Amino acid sequence: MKILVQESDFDPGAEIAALHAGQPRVGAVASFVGLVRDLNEGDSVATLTLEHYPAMTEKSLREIVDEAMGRWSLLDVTVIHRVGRLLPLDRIVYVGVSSMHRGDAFAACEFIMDYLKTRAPFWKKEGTPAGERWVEARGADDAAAERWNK
Amino acid sequence: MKILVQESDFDPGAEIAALHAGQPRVGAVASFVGLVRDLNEGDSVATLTLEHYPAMTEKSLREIVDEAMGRWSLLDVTVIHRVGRLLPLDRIVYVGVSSMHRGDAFAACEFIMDYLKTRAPFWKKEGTPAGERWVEARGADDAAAERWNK
Amino acid sequence: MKVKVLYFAKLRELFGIDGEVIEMPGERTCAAAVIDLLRTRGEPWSTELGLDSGNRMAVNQTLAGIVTPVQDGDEIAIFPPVTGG
Amino acid sequence: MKVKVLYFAKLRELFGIDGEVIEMPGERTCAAAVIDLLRTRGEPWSTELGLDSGNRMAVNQTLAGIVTPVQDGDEIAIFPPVTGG
Repeated sequence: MKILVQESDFDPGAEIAALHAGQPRVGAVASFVGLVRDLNEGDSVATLTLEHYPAMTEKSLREIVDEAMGRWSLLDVTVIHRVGRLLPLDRIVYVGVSSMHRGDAFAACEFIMDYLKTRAPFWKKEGTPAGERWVEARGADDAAAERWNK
Repeated sequence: MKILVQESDFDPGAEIAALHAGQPRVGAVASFVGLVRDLNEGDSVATLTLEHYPAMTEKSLREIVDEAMGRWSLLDVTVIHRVGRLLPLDRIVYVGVSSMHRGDAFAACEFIMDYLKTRAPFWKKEGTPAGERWVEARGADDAAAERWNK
Repeated sequence: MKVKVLYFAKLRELFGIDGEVIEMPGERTCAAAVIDLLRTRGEPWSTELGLDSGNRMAVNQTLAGIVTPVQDGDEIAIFPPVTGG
Repeated sequence: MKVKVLYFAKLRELFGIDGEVIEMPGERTCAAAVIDLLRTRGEPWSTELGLDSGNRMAVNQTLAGIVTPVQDGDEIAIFPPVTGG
Protein backbone atom coordinates (compact mmCIF):
# COMPACT_ATOMS: atom_id res chain seq x y z
CA MET A 1 0.00 0.00 0.00
CA LYS A 2 1.30 3.44 -0.93
CA ILE A 3 -0.40 6.62 0.23
CA LEU A 4 1.05 10.01 -0.60
CA VAL A 5 -0.18 13.57 -0.03
CA GLN A 6 2.10 15.93 -1.87
CA GLU A 7 2.37 19.23 -3.72
CA SER A 8 4.33 17.78 -6.60
CA ASP A 9 2.91 16.08 -9.67
CA PHE A 10 2.90 12.29 -10.14
CA ASP A 11 3.36 9.93 -13.10
CA PRO A 12 0.34 7.63 -13.66
CA GLY A 13 2.32 5.35 -15.98
CA ALA A 14 5.01 4.81 -13.36
CA GLU A 15 2.36 4.16 -10.68
CA ILE A 16 0.61 1.56 -12.83
CA ALA A 17 3.94 -0.14 -13.54
CA ALA A 18 4.81 -0.18 -9.84
CA LEU A 19 1.52 -1.95 -9.12
CA HIS A 20 2.35 -4.94 -11.35
CA ALA A 21 6.02 -4.97 -12.37
CA GLY A 22 7.62 -8.23 -11.31
CA GLN A 23 4.36 -9.49 -9.79
CA PRO A 24 3.05 -12.33 -11.97
CA ARG A 25 -0.04 -12.80 -9.79
CA VAL A 26 -1.45 -9.45 -10.93
CA GLY A 27 -3.95 -9.86 -13.75
CA ALA A 28 -5.66 -6.48 -13.50
CA VAL A 29 -4.79 -2.88 -12.67
CA ALA A 30 -7.63 -0.36 -12.51
CA SER A 31 -6.62 3.29 -12.28
CA PHE A 32 -8.23 6.66 -11.91
CA VAL A 33 -6.74 10.08 -12.59
CA GLY A 34 -8.65 13.20 -11.54
CA LEU A 35 -7.81 16.48 -13.26
CA VAL A 36 -8.47 20.21 -12.85
CA ARG A 37 -11.08 21.36 -15.38
CA ASP A 38 -11.18 24.94 -16.63
CA LEU A 39 -14.94 25.16 -16.10
CA ASN A 40 -17.08 24.41 -13.02
CA GLU A 41 -20.74 25.22 -12.40
CA GLY A 42 -20.66 27.23 -15.63
CA ASP A 43 -17.81 29.56 -14.56
CA SER A 44 -14.28 29.51 -15.86
CA VAL A 45 -11.67 28.38 -13.38
CA ALA A 46 -8.16 29.85 -13.51
CA THR A 47 -6.67 28.27 -10.38
CA LEU A 48 -7.56 25.56 -7.88
CA THR A 49 -6.09 25.59 -4.40
CA LEU A 50 -6.33 22.44 -2.31
CA GLU A 51 -6.25 22.75 1.46
CA HIS A 52 -6.11 19.72 3.74
CA TYR A 53 -5.85 18.68 7.39
CA PRO A 54 -2.34 17.25 7.46
CA ALA A 55 -2.62 15.31 10.73
CA MET A 56 -5.72 13.52 9.46
CA THR A 57 -5.36 13.25 5.70
CA GLU A 58 -3.08 10.24 5.37
CA LYS A 59 -4.82 8.47 8.23
CA SER A 60 -8.22 8.86 6.62
CA LEU A 61 -6.93 7.64 3.24
CA ARG A 62 -5.37 4.63 4.94
CA GLU A 63 -8.70 3.79 6.59
CA ILE A 64 -10.48 4.02 3.23
CA VAL A 65 -7.93 1.70 1.61
CA ASP A 66 -8.16 -0.73 4.55
CA GLU A 67 -11.91 -0.81 4.09
CA ALA A 68 -11.48 -1.58 0.38
CA MET A 69 -8.99 -4.34 1.15
CA GLY A 70 -11.52 -5.89 3.49
CA ARG A 71 -14.27 -5.81 0.90
CA TRP A 72 -12.40 -7.07 -2.17
CA SER A 73 -9.54 -9.40 -2.98
CA LEU A 74 -6.78 -6.91 -3.78
CA LEU A 75 -3.05 -7.27 -4.24
CA ASP A 76 -1.96 -3.64 -3.86
CA VAL A 77 -3.33 -0.08 -3.76
CA THR A 78 -1.77 3.31 -4.45
CA VAL A 79 -3.39 6.64 -3.59
CA ILE A 80 -1.72 9.97 -4.37
CA HIS A 81 -3.48 13.27 -3.70
CA ARG A 82 -1.97 16.64 -4.48
CA VAL A 83 -2.40 19.75 -2.32
CA GLY A 84 -1.52 23.40 -2.83
CA ARG A 85 -2.09 25.54 -5.88
CA LEU A 86 -3.03 23.82 -9.16
CA LEU A 87 -4.02 24.98 -12.64
CA PRO A 88 -6.48 23.64 -15.23
CA LEU A 89 -5.12 20.46 -16.89
CA ASP A 90 -3.14 19.58 -13.75
CA ARG A 91 -3.51 16.14 -12.22
CA ILE A 92 -5.14 16.17 -8.75
CA VAL A 93 -5.49 12.57 -7.65
CA TYR A 94 -4.37 9.06 -8.60
CA VAL A 95 -5.96 5.85 -7.35
CA GLY A 96 -4.59 2.54 -8.62
CA VAL A 97 -5.63 -0.96 -7.57
CA SER A 98 -4.09 -4.29 -8.57
CA SER A 99 -5.83 -7.64 -8.24
CA MET A 100 -5.97 -11.08 -9.82
CA HIS A 101 -9.29 -10.45 -11.58
CA ARG A 102 -10.70 -7.23 -12.97
CA GLY A 103 -13.97 -7.09 -11.01
CA ASP A 104 -12.18 -6.53 -7.72
CA ALA A 105 -9.87 -3.86 -9.15
CA PHE A 106 -12.70 -1.90 -10.78
CA ALA A 107 -14.96 -1.98 -7.72
CA ALA A 108 -12.22 -1.08 -5.23
CA CYS A 109 -10.88 1.76 -7.38
CA GLU A 110 -14.29 3.39 -7.67
CA PHE A 111 -15.08 2.74 -4.00
CA ILE A 112 -11.86 4.44 -2.89
CA MET A 113 -12.59 7.47 -5.06
CA ASP A 114 -16.18 7.70 -3.78
CA TYR A 115 -15.08 7.48 -0.15
CA LEU A 116 -12.15 9.83 -0.67
CA LYS A 117 -14.56 12.39 -2.11
CA THR A 118 -16.76 12.30 0.99
CA ARG A 119 -14.43 11.40 3.88
CA ALA A 120 -10.87 12.59 3.27
CA PRO A 121 -10.20 16.11 4.61
CA PHE A 122 -9.47 18.06 1.43
CA TRP A 123 -11.11 21.33 0.42
CA LYS A 124 -10.97 23.02 -2.97
CA LYS A 125 -10.98 26.75 -3.57
CA GLU A 126 -11.43 28.00 -7.10
CA GLY A 127 -10.08 31.19 -8.58
CA THR A 128 -12.63 32.54 -11.08
CA PRO A 129 -12.96 35.90 -12.89
CA ALA A 130 -15.42 36.93 -10.12
CA GLY A 131 -12.91 36.11 -7.38
CA GLU A 132 -12.17 33.11 -5.20
CA ARG A 133 -14.81 30.72 -3.93
CA TRP A 134 -14.88 27.50 -1.95
CA VAL A 135 -16.19 24.56 -3.93
CA GLU A 136 -19.47 23.27 -2.49
CA ALA A 137 -19.81 19.55 -1.80
CA ARG A 138 -21.99 17.78 -4.38
CA GLY A 139 -24.99 15.73 -3.37
CA ALA A 140 -24.01 13.36 -6.18
CA ASP A 141 -20.81 12.53 -4.30
CA ASP A 142 -22.72 11.63 -1.15
CA ALA A 143 -25.03 9.45 -3.21
CA ALA A 144 -22.07 7.75 -4.91
CA ALA A 145 -20.50 6.90 -1.54
CA GLU A 146 -23.83 5.84 -0.05
CA ARG A 147 -24.51 3.14 -2.66
CA TRP A 148 -21.60 1.05 -1.29
CA ASN A 149 -23.60 0.57 1.92
CA LYS A 150 -26.44 -1.22 0.18
CA MET B 1 -11.61 7.31 -30.32
CA LYS B 2 -8.53 5.18 -30.76
CA ILE B 3 -8.71 1.43 -31.32
CA LEU B 4 -5.60 -0.63 -31.93
CA VAL B 5 -4.98 -4.36 -32.30
CA GLN B 6 -1.26 -4.97 -32.34
CA GLU B 7 1.54 -7.36 -31.46
CA SER B 8 3.69 -4.69 -29.85
CA ASP B 9 3.48 -3.47 -26.25
CA PHE B 10 1.84 -0.16 -25.28
CA ASP B 11 2.55 2.55 -22.70
CA PRO B 12 -0.38 3.09 -20.28
CA GLY B 13 1.07 6.39 -19.04
CA ALA B 14 1.29 7.77 -22.56
CA GLU B 15 -2.26 6.59 -23.29
CA ILE B 16 -3.65 8.27 -20.17
CA ALA B 17 -1.81 11.48 -21.06
CA ALA B 18 -3.18 11.39 -24.62
CA LEU B 19 -6.72 11.15 -23.21
CA HIS B 20 -6.46 14.46 -21.32
CA ALA B 21 -3.40 16.48 -22.39
CA GLY B 22 -4.48 19.91 -23.61
CA GLN B 23 -8.15 19.11 -22.98
CA PRO B 24 -9.32 21.22 -20.03
CA ARG B 25 -12.83 19.76 -20.13
CA VAL B 26 -11.53 16.37 -18.96
CA GLY B 27 -11.98 15.91 -15.22
CA ALA B 28 -11.61 12.14 -15.04
CA VAL B 29 -9.66 9.37 -16.76
CA ALA B 30 -10.45 5.78 -15.78
CA SER B 31 -8.06 3.14 -17.07
CA PHE B 32 -7.69 -0.60 -17.07
CA VAL B 33 -4.61 -2.68 -17.80
CA GLY B 34 -4.94 -6.46 -18.15
CA LEU B 35 -1.82 -8.58 -17.67
CA VAL B 36 -0.64 -12.15 -18.23
CA ARG B 37 -0.55 -14.04 -14.93
CA ASP B 38 1.81 -16.95 -14.38
CA LEU B 39 -0.96 -19.08 -12.88
CA ASN B 40 -4.43 -19.98 -14.21
CA GLU B 41 -6.88 -22.58 -12.91
CA GLY B 42 -4.11 -23.76 -10.58
CA ASP B 43 -1.56 -24.49 -13.32
CA SER B 44 1.54 -22.50 -14.09
CA VAL B 45 1.48 -20.64 -17.38
CA ALA B 46 4.69 -20.13 -19.34
CA THR B 47 3.29 -18.54 -22.49
CA LEU B 48 0.03 -17.05 -23.69
CA THR B 49 -0.79 -16.90 -27.39
CA LEU B 50 -3.61 -14.64 -28.51
CA GLU B 51 -5.40 -15.47 -31.76
CA HIS B 52 -8.00 -13.16 -33.26
CA TYR B 53 -10.26 -12.70 -36.29
CA PRO B 54 -8.58 -9.77 -38.00
CA ALA B 55 -11.46 -8.74 -40.28
CA MET B 56 -13.82 -8.55 -37.31
CA THR B 57 -11.72 -7.53 -34.30
CA GLU B 58 -11.46 -3.80 -34.77
CA LYS B 59 -15.05 -3.58 -35.99
CA SER B 60 -16.35 -5.35 -32.88
CA LEU B 61 -14.28 -3.15 -30.56
CA ARG B 62 -15.62 -0.07 -32.34
CA GLU B 63 -19.19 -1.27 -31.83
CA ILE B 64 -18.54 -1.81 -28.13
CA VAL B 65 -17.07 1.68 -27.75
CA ASP B 66 -19.98 3.18 -29.73
CA GLU B 67 -22.38 1.47 -27.36
CA ALA B 68 -20.51 2.91 -24.34
CA MET B 69 -20.56 6.39 -25.87
CA GLY B 70 -24.30 6.11 -26.26
CA ARG B 71 -24.80 5.05 -22.66
CA TRP B 72 -22.53 7.55 -20.88
CA SER B 73 -21.27 11.08 -21.34
CA LEU B 74 -17.72 10.44 -22.52
CA LEU B 75 -15.08 12.66 -24.04
CA ASP B 76 -12.73 10.05 -25.49
CA VAL B 77 -11.98 6.32 -25.42
CA THR B 78 -8.84 4.31 -26.18
CA VAL B 79 -8.76 0.52 -26.55
CA ILE B 80 -5.54 -1.38 -27.30
CA HIS B 81 -5.46 -5.17 -27.44
CA ARG B 82 -2.35 -7.18 -28.11
CA VAL B 83 -2.24 -10.40 -30.16
CA GLY B 84 0.46 -12.99 -30.75
CA ARG B 85 2.74 -14.62 -28.24
CA LEU B 86 2.96 -13.11 -24.74
CA LEU B 87 4.69 -14.04 -21.49
CA PRO B 88 3.69 -13.72 -17.82
CA LEU B 89 3.92 -10.07 -16.67
CA ASP B 90 3.20 -8.83 -20.20
CA ARG B 91 0.42 -6.32 -20.76
CA ILE B 92 -2.51 -7.69 -22.81
CA VAL B 93 -5.13 -4.96 -22.98
CA TYR B 94 -5.59 -1.26 -22.23
CA VAL B 95 -8.94 0.51 -21.94
CA GLY B 96 -8.97 4.21 -21.09
CA VAL B 97 -11.97 6.53 -20.88
CA SER B 98 -12.02 10.29 -20.34
CA SER B 99 -15.07 12.24 -19.18
CA MET B 100 -16.05 15.34 -17.24
CA HIS B 101 -17.10 13.43 -14.13
CA ARG B 102 -15.74 10.19 -12.72
CA GLY B 103 -18.95 8.15 -12.65
CA ASP B 104 -19.18 8.05 -16.46
CA ALA B 105 -15.51 7.14 -16.88
CA PHE B 106 -15.62 4.30 -14.33
CA ALA B 107 -18.84 2.78 -15.68
CA ALA B 108 -17.82 2.99 -19.34
CA CYS B 109 -14.35 1.56 -18.71
CA GLU B 110 -15.74 -1.48 -16.91
CA PHE B 111 -18.55 -1.88 -19.46
CA ILE B 112 -16.07 -1.91 -22.34
CA MET B 113 -13.92 -4.54 -20.61
CA ASP B 114 -16.95 -6.71 -19.83
CA TYR B 115 -18.22 -6.52 -23.40
CA LEU B 116 -14.77 -7.01 -24.88
CA LYS B 117 -14.39 -10.18 -22.80
CA THR B 118 -17.60 -11.68 -24.18
CA ARG B 119 -17.95 -10.20 -27.70
CA ALA B 120 -14.59 -9.35 -29.25
CA PRO B 121 -13.08 -12.23 -31.28
CA PHE B 122 -9.93 -13.04 -29.31
CA TRP B 123 -8.91 -16.50 -28.10
CA LYS B 124 -6.19 -17.34 -25.61
CA LYS B 125 -4.02 -20.45 -25.68
CA GLU B 126 -1.86 -21.17 -22.66
CA GLY B 127 1.44 -23.01 -22.64
CA THR B 128 1.65 -25.05 -19.42
CA PRO B 129 4.05 -27.80 -18.26
CA ALA B 130 1.40 -30.32 -19.44
CA GLY B 131 1.29 -28.81 -22.91
CA GLU B 132 -0.82 -26.22 -24.68
CA ARG B 133 -4.50 -25.67 -23.97
CA TRP B 134 -7.19 -23.26 -25.10
CA VAL B 135 -8.50 -21.08 -22.29
CA GLU B 136 -12.16 -21.82 -21.55
CA ALA B 137 -14.62 -18.93 -21.37
CA ARG B 138 -15.62 -18.11 -17.80
CA GLY B 139 -19.24 -17.99 -16.73
CA ALA B 140 -18.25 -15.04 -14.54
CA ASP B 141 -17.47 -13.02 -17.68
CA ASP B 142 -20.90 -13.69 -19.16
CA ALA B 143 -22.49 -12.66 -15.87
CA ALA B 144 -20.39 -9.47 -15.77
CA ALA B 145 -21.51 -8.50 -19.27
CA GLU B 146 -25.12 -9.47 -18.59
CA ARG B 147 -25.56 -7.08 -15.65
CA TRP B 148 -25.31 -4.06 -18.00
CA ASN B 149 -28.62 -5.12 -19.57
CA LYS B 150 -30.56 -4.74 -16.33
CA MET C 1 -24.25 -20.13 -54.02
CA LYS C 2 -20.84 -20.04 -52.44
CA VAL C 3 -20.01 -18.96 -48.89
CA LYS C 4 -16.68 -18.58 -47.17
CA VAL C 5 -16.44 -20.36 -43.81
CA LEU C 6 -13.73 -19.52 -41.27
CA TYR C 7 -12.71 -21.49 -38.15
CA PHE C 8 -10.85 -20.09 -35.17
CA ALA C 9 -8.96 -21.33 -32.13
CA LYS C 10 -9.80 -24.90 -31.08
CA LEU C 11 -12.07 -25.47 -34.12
CA ARG C 12 -9.32 -24.39 -36.50
CA GLU C 13 -7.01 -26.94 -34.91
CA LEU C 14 -9.57 -29.77 -34.78
CA PHE C 15 -10.64 -29.33 -38.40
CA GLY C 16 -7.06 -28.79 -39.56
CA ILE C 17 -7.99 -25.79 -41.72
CA ASP C 18 -8.58 -22.11 -40.99
CA GLY C 19 -11.25 -21.71 -43.65
CA GLU C 20 -12.76 -22.91 -46.89
CA VAL C 21 -15.28 -21.97 -49.55
CA ILE C 22 -18.31 -24.22 -49.63
CA GLU C 23 -21.02 -24.64 -52.23
CA MET C 24 -24.61 -24.54 -51.02
CA PRO C 25 -27.89 -25.09 -52.92
CA GLY C 26 -30.15 -22.12 -53.58
CA GLU C 27 -29.55 -18.37 -53.45
CA ARG C 28 -30.14 -17.59 -49.80
CA THR C 29 -30.40 -19.53 -46.59
CA CYS C 30 -29.64 -19.08 -42.91
CA ALA C 31 -26.61 -19.80 -40.73
CA ALA C 32 -28.17 -23.02 -39.39
CA ALA C 33 -28.13 -24.52 -42.91
CA VAL C 34 -24.39 -23.92 -43.18
CA ILE C 35 -23.82 -25.69 -39.87
CA ASP C 36 -26.09 -28.57 -40.89
CA LEU C 37 -24.22 -29.05 -44.15
CA LEU C 38 -20.85 -29.14 -42.37
CA ARG C 39 -22.13 -31.68 -39.83
CA THR C 40 -23.00 -34.16 -42.58
CA ARG C 41 -19.25 -34.66 -43.01
CA GLY C 42 -19.16 -36.84 -39.89
CA GLU C 43 -16.58 -36.53 -37.10
CA PRO C 44 -15.18 -34.26 -35.83
CA TRP C 45 -17.58 -31.87 -37.60
CA SER C 46 -20.71 -33.55 -36.36
CA THR C 47 -19.83 -33.33 -32.67
CA GLU C 48 -17.92 -30.06 -32.67
CA LEU C 49 -20.68 -28.19 -34.46
CA GLY C 50 -23.53 -29.76 -32.48
CA LEU C 51 -26.24 -27.49 -31.14
CA ASP C 52 -24.97 -27.94 -27.58
CA SER C 53 -21.33 -27.25 -28.48
CA GLY C 54 -21.51 -23.68 -27.20
CA ASN C 55 -19.79 -22.32 -30.30
CA ARG C 56 -20.51 -18.86 -31.62
CA MET C 57 -20.99 -17.59 -35.17
CA ALA C 58 -20.48 -14.35 -37.05
CA VAL C 59 -21.90 -13.51 -40.46
CA ASN C 60 -19.91 -10.87 -42.31
CA GLN C 61 -17.96 -10.01 -39.14
CA THR C 62 -21.02 -9.46 -36.96
CA LEU C 63 -22.08 -11.85 -34.20
CA ALA C 64 -24.96 -13.92 -35.53
CA GLY C 65 -27.55 -16.49 -34.49
CA ILE C 66 -28.61 -19.62 -36.34
CA VAL C 67 -31.47 -17.80 -38.08
CA THR C 68 -29.25 -15.00 -39.40
CA PRO C 69 -29.68 -14.82 -43.21
CA VAL C 70 -26.80 -15.98 -45.38
CA GLN C 71 -26.39 -15.35 -49.09
CA ASP C 72 -23.89 -15.86 -51.87
CA GLY C 73 -20.47 -14.42 -51.05
CA ASP C 74 -21.03 -14.08 -47.31
CA GLU C 75 -18.32 -14.81 -44.78
CA ILE C 76 -19.42 -17.12 -41.95
CA ALA C 77 -17.06 -17.53 -38.99
CA ILE C 78 -17.51 -20.30 -36.41
CA PHE C 79 -15.59 -20.20 -33.15
CA PRO C 80 -15.61 -21.09 -29.44
CA PRO C 81 -16.71 -18.47 -26.89
CA VAL C 82 -14.18 -15.63 -26.95
CA THR C 83 -11.55 -15.32 -24.21
CA GLY C 84 -9.74 -12.03 -24.85
CA GLY C 85 -9.06 -9.17 -22.47
CA MET D 1 -9.80 20.68 30.72
CA LYS D 2 -8.25 22.07 27.60
CA VAL D 3 -9.02 21.05 24.03
CA LYS D 4 -7.46 22.15 20.79
CA VAL D 5 -9.93 23.27 18.13
CA LEU D 6 -8.99 23.52 14.44
CA TYR D 7 -10.89 25.22 11.61
CA PHE D 8 -10.51 24.51 7.92
CA ALA D 9 -11.41 26.04 4.57
CA LYS D 10 -14.32 28.51 4.69
CA LEU D 11 -14.56 28.32 8.51
CA ARG D 12 -10.87 29.14 8.91
CA GLU D 13 -11.39 32.22 6.74
CA LEU D 14 -14.62 33.34 8.43
CA PHE D 15 -13.22 32.99 11.94
CA GLY D 16 -9.88 34.49 10.96
CA ILE D 17 -7.90 31.78 12.78
CA ASP D 18 -6.87 28.25 11.91
CA GLY D 19 -7.10 26.98 15.45
CA GLU D 20 -7.04 27.73 19.16
CA VAL D 21 -6.90 26.07 22.57
CA ILE D 22 -10.07 26.48 24.59
CA GLU D 23 -10.76 25.86 28.24
CA MET D 24 -13.83 23.81 29.11
CA PRO D 25 -15.37 22.93 32.49
CA GLY D 26 -15.09 19.36 33.78
CA GLU D 27 -12.92 16.46 32.72
CA ARG D 28 -14.87 14.94 29.85
CA THR D 29 -17.71 16.01 27.66
CA CYS D 30 -18.90 15.46 24.10
CA ALA D 31 -18.31 17.26 20.81
CA ALA D 32 -21.67 19.01 21.02
CA ALA D 33 -20.54 20.85 24.17
CA VAL D 34 -17.51 22.25 22.33
CA ILE D 35 -19.74 23.53 19.54
CA ASP D 36 -22.21 25.03 22.05
CA LEU D 37 -19.43 26.86 23.86
CA LEU D 38 -18.09 28.34 20.62
CA ARG D 39 -21.57 29.46 19.55
CA THR D 40 -21.96 31.58 22.71
CA ARG D 41 -19.39 33.94 21.18
CA GLY D 42 -22.07 35.38 18.87
CA GLU D 43 -21.58 35.97 15.14
CA PRO D 44 -20.16 34.52 12.96
CA TRP D 45 -19.72 31.57 15.33
CA SER D 46 -23.36 31.25 16.23
CA THR D 47 -24.59 30.93 12.65
CA GLU D 48 -21.65 29.12 11.12
CA LEU D 49 -21.68 26.42 13.80
CA GLY D 50 -25.47 26.04 13.89
CA LEU D 51 -26.91 22.53 13.82
CA ASP D 52 -28.12 23.02 10.25
CA SER D 53 -24.80 24.40 8.98
CA GLY D 54 -23.84 21.07 7.46
CA ASN D 55 -20.34 21.23 8.91
CA ARG D 56 -18.41 18.12 9.84
CA MET D 57 -16.27 17.32 12.87
CA ALA D 58 -13.31 15.12 13.64
CA VAL D 59 -12.08 14.21 17.13
CA ASN D 60 -8.43 13.20 17.19
CA GLN D 61 -8.32 12.98 13.40
CA THR D 62 -11.32 10.65 13.11
CA LEU D 63 -14.69 11.75 11.72
CA ALA D 64 -17.00 12.29 14.69
CA GLY D 65 -20.60 13.02 15.58
CA ILE D 66 -21.92 15.44 18.16
CA VAL D 67 -22.06 12.74 20.84
CA THR D 68 -18.45 11.65 20.33
CA PRO D 69 -16.65 11.85 23.71
CA VAL D 70 -14.09 14.62 24.20
CA GLN D 71 -11.54 14.82 26.98
CA ASP D 72 -8.60 16.91 28.07
CA GLY D 73 -5.95 17.25 25.37
CA ASP D 74 -8.16 16.14 22.48
CA GLU D 75 -7.99 17.75 19.05
CA ILE D 76 -11.37 18.75 17.62
CA ALA D 77 -11.51 19.82 13.98
CA ILE D 78 -14.54 21.58 12.49
CA PHE D 79 -14.88 21.95 8.73
CA PRO D 80 -17.30 22.13 5.81
CA PRO D 81 -18.10 18.96 3.83
CA VAL D 82 -14.92 17.82 2.11
CA THR D 83 -14.40 18.44 -1.60
CA GLY D 84 -11.20 16.63 -2.55
CA GLY D 85 -10.53 14.15 -5.31
